[in-house]
Amino acid sequence: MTPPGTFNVRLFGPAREAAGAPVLAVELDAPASASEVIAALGRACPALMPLLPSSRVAVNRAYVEAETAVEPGDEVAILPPVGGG
Amino acid sequence: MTPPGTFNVRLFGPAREAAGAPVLAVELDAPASASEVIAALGRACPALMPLLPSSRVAVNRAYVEAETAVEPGDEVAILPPVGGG
Amino acid sequence: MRTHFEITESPLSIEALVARLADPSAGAVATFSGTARNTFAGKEVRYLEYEAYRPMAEQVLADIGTEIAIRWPHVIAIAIAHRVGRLEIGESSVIVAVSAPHRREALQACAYGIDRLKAILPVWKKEVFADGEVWRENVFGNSTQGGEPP
Amino acid sequence: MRTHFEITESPLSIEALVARLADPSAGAVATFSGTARNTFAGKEVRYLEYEAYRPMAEQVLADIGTEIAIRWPHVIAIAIAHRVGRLEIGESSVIVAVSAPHRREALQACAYGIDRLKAILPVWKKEVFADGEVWRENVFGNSTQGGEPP
Repeated sequence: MTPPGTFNVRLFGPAREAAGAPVLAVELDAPASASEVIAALGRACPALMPLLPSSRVAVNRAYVEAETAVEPGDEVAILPPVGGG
Repeated sequence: MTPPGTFNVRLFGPAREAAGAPVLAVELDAPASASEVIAALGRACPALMPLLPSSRVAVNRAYVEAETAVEPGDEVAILPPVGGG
Repeated sequence: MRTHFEITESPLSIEALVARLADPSAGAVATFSGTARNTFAGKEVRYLEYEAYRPMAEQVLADIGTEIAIRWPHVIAIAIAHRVGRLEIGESSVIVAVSAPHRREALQACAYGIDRLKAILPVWKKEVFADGEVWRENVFGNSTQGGEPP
Repeated sequence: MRTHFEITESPLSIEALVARLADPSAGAVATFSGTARNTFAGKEVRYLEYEAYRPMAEQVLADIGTEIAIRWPHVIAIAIAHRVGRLEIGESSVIVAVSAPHRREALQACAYGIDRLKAILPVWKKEVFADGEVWRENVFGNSTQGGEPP
């Protein structure tokens, strides 16, 4: 059994607005994959569900793939489709 | 016999400098073609000769082809290769 | 290659950004600026709100700079500024400025910079209408020539 | 399409030229500026002298504007300024600025404008060195993408 860990996930733009908060904490066995963190986020906050399929994940300020391992101390963020420029 | 006419030809950049004047007058039967004006210009000012093959001709502020007819009242100009920008 | 990147709440100035590129060997400077438009699909926009994941955005701008340095090794300097917060119609949201010895590299690198930024910079835009608001994501299939990602 | 063209002995300003393009429907502004370089083929240039056939140059700029309006009908405004007289190193000799609803047209039309201008604008440049001077003509084979003549 891996120890449970707390993952603090930063939310931006429409995700932040849907959740009503800039950061959400989810509990998961660590390490977890990026996609496991996202799935836990959807369960913790169903309002985010519609946004998650089109969102990307960043770990420590870099885009990552779904299978990337994430540790509780990592800076995890949900990035809905961007609109800069 | 066509009447002789005076063609005032404006010179720019290296052509102006080679001729030592911004305008040269040449006498030719009128109307003449642009290339006839240029040939007369070369005879009137041999210092221009090396520049003429690469130069373009403008009549009334528009580029023209060698065979274009030119009247004495037209604004004729010799345009060496340009260097703007 | 010299670089300057900023995410800022202050109004942007093309002249100020171009001044950062000054170099006696630079013969060409290309800039692109995006400005807040007054309509979207015929509907009147009152103002815009931009939000950034700022530390990541600064990293992404640096990454885009590195991509440009690799693709156009003659580029002398690049500066990018992106504004965040509330923007009125007509204000600049982003400026990309590139200097190079010749025009081709400057123009191509500038087009590449804005294309990449629109694709990957973690910034979100909300359009505020008289009767509501919407988060507007960038659409593609409109990339500039020479601007596709490597 | 709105236009502004000038051949001037005064220093050029990107900001001033861009201000002429302002339009609430313009989402994109692209600019190109050419600046006087300090060397040519390794030789130090002290300053430049530009000479224009001014009335024809103004006509040619208007013609280039018309070409752009035909090729990119969405372009909103174009402004081009070319400086003449003596220029110090680092000063701008030319600025092309284009606004459009979207970046693609603005960037392509700007690249086209500078390419055409370098090919056909009746302007001549003299480079002055410590030990002489030379009339420098534009060389081609370095056109920007999307910028070839029609």
